[in-house]
Amino acid sequence: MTLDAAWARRWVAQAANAVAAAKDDLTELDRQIGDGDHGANLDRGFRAVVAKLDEAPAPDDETVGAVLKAVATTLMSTVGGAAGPLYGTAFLRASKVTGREEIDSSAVVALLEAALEGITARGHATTGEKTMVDAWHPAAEAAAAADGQPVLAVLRAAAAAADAGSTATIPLVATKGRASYLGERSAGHEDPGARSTALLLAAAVAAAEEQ
Amino acid sequence: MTLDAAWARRWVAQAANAVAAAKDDLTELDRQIGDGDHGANLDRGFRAVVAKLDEAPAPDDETVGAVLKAVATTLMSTVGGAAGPLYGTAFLRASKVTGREEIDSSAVVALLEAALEGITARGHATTGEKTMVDAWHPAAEAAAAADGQPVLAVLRAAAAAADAGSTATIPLVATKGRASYLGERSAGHEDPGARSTALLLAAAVAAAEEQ
Amino acid sequence: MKKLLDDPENAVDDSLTGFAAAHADVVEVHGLHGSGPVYVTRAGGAVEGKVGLVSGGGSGHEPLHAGFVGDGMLDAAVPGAVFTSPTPDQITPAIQAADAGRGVLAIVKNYTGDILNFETAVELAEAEDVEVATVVVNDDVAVEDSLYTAGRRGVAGTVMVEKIAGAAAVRGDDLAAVTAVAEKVIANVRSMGVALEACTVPHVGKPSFDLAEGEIEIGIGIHGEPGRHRVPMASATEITRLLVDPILADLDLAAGERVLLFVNGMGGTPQSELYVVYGRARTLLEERGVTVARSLVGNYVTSLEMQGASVTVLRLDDELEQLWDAPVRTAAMHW
Amino acid sequence: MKKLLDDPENAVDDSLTGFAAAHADVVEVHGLHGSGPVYVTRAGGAVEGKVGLVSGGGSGHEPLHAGFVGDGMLDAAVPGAVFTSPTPDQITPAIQAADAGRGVLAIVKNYTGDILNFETAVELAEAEDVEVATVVVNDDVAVEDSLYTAGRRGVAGTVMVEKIAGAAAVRGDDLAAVTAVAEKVIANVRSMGVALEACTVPHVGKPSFDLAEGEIEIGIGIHGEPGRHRVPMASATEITRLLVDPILADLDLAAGERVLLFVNGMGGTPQSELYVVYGRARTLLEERGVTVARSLVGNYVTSLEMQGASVTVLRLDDELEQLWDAPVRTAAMHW
Ligand SMILES: Nc1ncnc2c1ncn2[C@@H]1O[C@H](COP(=O)(O)OP(=O)(O)O)[C@@H](O)[C@H]1O
Ligand SMILES: Nc1ncnc2c1ncn2[C@@H]1O[C@H](COP(=O)(O)OP(=O)(O)O)[C@@H](O)[C@H]1O
Ligand SMILES: [Mg+2]
Ligand SMILES: [Mg+2]
Ligand SMILES: [Mg+2]
Ligand SMILES: [Mg+2]
Repeated sequence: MTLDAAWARRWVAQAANAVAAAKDDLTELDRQIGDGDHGANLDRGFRAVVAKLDEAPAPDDETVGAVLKAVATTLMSTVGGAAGPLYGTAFLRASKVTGREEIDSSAVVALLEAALEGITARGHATTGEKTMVDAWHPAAEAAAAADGQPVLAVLRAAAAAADAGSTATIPLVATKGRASYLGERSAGHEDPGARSTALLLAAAVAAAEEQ
Repeated sequence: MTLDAAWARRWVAQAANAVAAAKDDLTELDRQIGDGDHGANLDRGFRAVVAKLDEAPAPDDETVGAVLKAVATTLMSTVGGAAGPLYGTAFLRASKVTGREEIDSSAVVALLEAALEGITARGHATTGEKTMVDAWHPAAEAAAAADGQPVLAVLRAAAAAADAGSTATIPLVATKGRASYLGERSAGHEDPGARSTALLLAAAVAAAEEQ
Repeated sequence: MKKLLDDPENAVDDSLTGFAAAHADVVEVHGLHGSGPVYVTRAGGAVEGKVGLVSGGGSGHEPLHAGFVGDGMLDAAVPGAVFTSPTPDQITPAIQAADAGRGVLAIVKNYTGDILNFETAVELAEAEDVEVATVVVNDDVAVEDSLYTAGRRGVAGTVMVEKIAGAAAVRGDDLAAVTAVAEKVIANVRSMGVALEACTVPHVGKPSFDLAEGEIEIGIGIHGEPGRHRVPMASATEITRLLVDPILADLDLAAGERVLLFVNGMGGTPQSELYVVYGRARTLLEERGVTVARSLVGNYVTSLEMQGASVTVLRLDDELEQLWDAPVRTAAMHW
Repeated sequence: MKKLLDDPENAVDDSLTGFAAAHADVVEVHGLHGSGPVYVTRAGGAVEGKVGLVSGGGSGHEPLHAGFVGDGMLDAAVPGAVFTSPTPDQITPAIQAADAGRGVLAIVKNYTGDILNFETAVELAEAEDVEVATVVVNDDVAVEDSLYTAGRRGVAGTVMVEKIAGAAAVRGDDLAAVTAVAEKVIANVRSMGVALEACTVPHVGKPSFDLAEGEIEIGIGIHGEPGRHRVPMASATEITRLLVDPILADLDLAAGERVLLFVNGMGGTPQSELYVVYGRARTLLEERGVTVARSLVGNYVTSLEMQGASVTVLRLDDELEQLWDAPVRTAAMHW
């Protein structure tokens, strides 16, 4: 099985639903250690992405990369905050390695690695700083470890690792992003961006399962 | 029995204690239908009166009127709000009819009538408007009815009438003072100035009883 | 109660001390810390050849009045205790300090306490040979005006009276003329306010009234008094209509007239919300064909940290416009 | 939550609509009501021959930044959603609009979101041949500055950077010189804030943090984030010391130096309390032999209706004093 542009579009739709459903939870996480806008920001962004993709019918030869690029530019211009440019860059970089109509499991690994690189290039965070990197990094690693397996298995490994990575941010003391202002008081709370990353990757799995 | 300047000074002391004890209650009454400062204002004023009278020893030939005049000017310059000028004028007028070392029951009647006239001359309120006039007016009337009886009886009649008059303000709709802004909503609450008037006259009784 | 204060009893003094230090180029504060009755004058004293302007009232409405002392507005201000009219022994020296020989206009907000204390103070000042005229501001349409009540309250429209009469005095008007200008503003200015949350007087320590979560008070004054009626929380558009409609009914504005629209914050409401109300009020005026020719938005006549706002409309003519535009240089108003 | 708003989702737009109408002589608001990305420019556009100044950030800090657009200060401001950095598609046209051929200085508060969105926007503007320099304001001493953190936040000191760099641009400085002046202000300005009560973001509907009755947050930012630590409610004197001491420690002021002292309200604290804090802070500075040569007190960088205040100290020299005193004519600052 390979993944096509239709999968990418379903991913977006699933992600938008997941973010809408989790909006208040994400906001509450951000309220604890940030400024309480992460849920609203992402929800605004993904609603805009869905609207953008619905605007024009997909061309027959649409590539995965074209869909991801539309996601990237829309998130950049509608989300704002830290998450807007970070997710925007992640999808932009991902779009560059997926400029094909169909992508296989190695391309999924490349997609996740490119996204991670985009985020660290923009945000200068490494693992352990209690940011979305703590979800993307294990996700990319797990995907790489599963390379060669069916795409669905690769995506599932990545999503599971992201979920575990997000949970693992709870005890961390933040040293990047807004939560870092809290110093020691940031420990004991899950990072909202790591949690939303886990949601996005779970949506990618769900979209692939529908295929 | 007649009343002398020492009585007037004891009156002030008793009044100051009564006002201090009732400060929060008066403020709460004023909070319900006014701006919640009547207790604090009067307390500030009577503390200043006590301080003023304590400043210099009383001359041997001190008159009741002299004490009441000191009360008047001090209240005027320290209480502020509506009650400051009203009580100030009341004591000023009262001082003018009591410029003697000893006063009898007719003079007590004159004192109360002069006070009432001062208040209505300044405030233009009549009975039934839910103001301190609703305590002073029945007090002056009751005193006049008891004229000829011993001073203590005259004072007691006045104080009892003021107390009843104050209670009788509860159902009234205010048409003067700050409570009038509430319109119908002012009904159901006792007027703070009427209540403080009842306290002052009760203090006059207590001061006479000590004699 | 959480407030940035030391002893609540000294709140007014402590605040005026800071105010005096921060604005020493504009104002002088007299009588602080028990060295005599408190009042505020412009730095440098009365202006030769100019009618003096004095106003005053309870504290807690900052920047009113002390924030409006300076070139083009007041010559002196008299702050009482919080929400309590000042006493004659404060007001009289302020009137005397404002006098440069051409007389003094006392601008009094219509409250029994303010009226009575100013009355006595003016008598005392006149006894010291100062010519004094008094105007009473009563712009609050929430209160019915009748012979048998204390009449309408003076609220946010006081700013317009002080600014415009101040400019008339700078223009060189004599006392009668300055008084006439002030009366013209008073005749043409109306206000109405709403509270979303009450305020807490420092030395009382609890809210001036109790509002349930879903309730607001319409027709409030500026002393934390409850309003005329309590209604369920509503949208900015609906609330603004509740404020503007009675003003329009009372002012009887015709299409084609020009007004100043003033949205005043009560102290605890953010500017962003005041601009929402401003936008809605402006639309309501424009729907009637009224032109909003001048605007003011901000915290000018407050009730401590009360959440809420008031809308003030002043009918303009060429003279009032010119006087409004005239330069002003005070701590709180500057152009 | 009680706020003077219609649909919370449109709060920023509705407020800017009112702001635009009230200050049409000073500002122009672009892109409202879905007609494109929102930004604010001075009325009449960029000033020929002058370096342009642009700033921006989340909304909810009013009057920052749009209230500082006008003569002598900013040429454009970019308001994001409440407490959310604006996006590049808003910032880039604002930068272009501010350019009159001598380049543009972007004044960015140090938050990851603001930095990232401005970075992208500046790249895009440069691609359109606008010369852009960026300064990052990081005056908040509550946050430890270290290579391994996001660094200190930009808070109330931003006003000083915008005012003084704005005056340098009016003076005719080129982009490098305006940037150098802005950097000098940034190097010499420090702030620290306290919250007595949190604020509520309209579309969230509940307070940004939960404070018990007797507790306050020391070292807060301006986005409703909790502070560095929570302490029991204390007197104004004690709280002011908790704000001023870290500033003095960081600025390392010597006796005889001159400073600007700025007490900023967070939105819901009355002016009277700000002046109490100002008086206390001034005393602490004077005890060290430092001269308070300039002052500012009021709500300039707010967090919606948060109750609290911040203290900002800027070390002055002759140049900074002159630039601070230079005329300014914006909606929120005027002299
Ligand atoms: N430097 C960074 N690198 C990677 N991720 C970051 C960085 N800074 C912040 N984040 C992520 O962004 C999330 C916050 O997003 P959001 O709330 O939308 O933005 P803001 O902090 O501007 O309000 C954090 O939970 C964190 O995961
Ligand atoms: N016109 C008036 N005539 C008589 N008494 C009045 C008048 N107006 C107000 N009062 C009295 O003053 C009291 C309020 O006093 P106080 O609270 O000290 O002043 P303020 O209303 O200025 O805050 C009222 O309860 C009422 O008894
Ligand atoms: Mg956030
Ligand atoms: Mg009262
Ligand atoms: Mg009062
Ligand atoms: Mg944010």
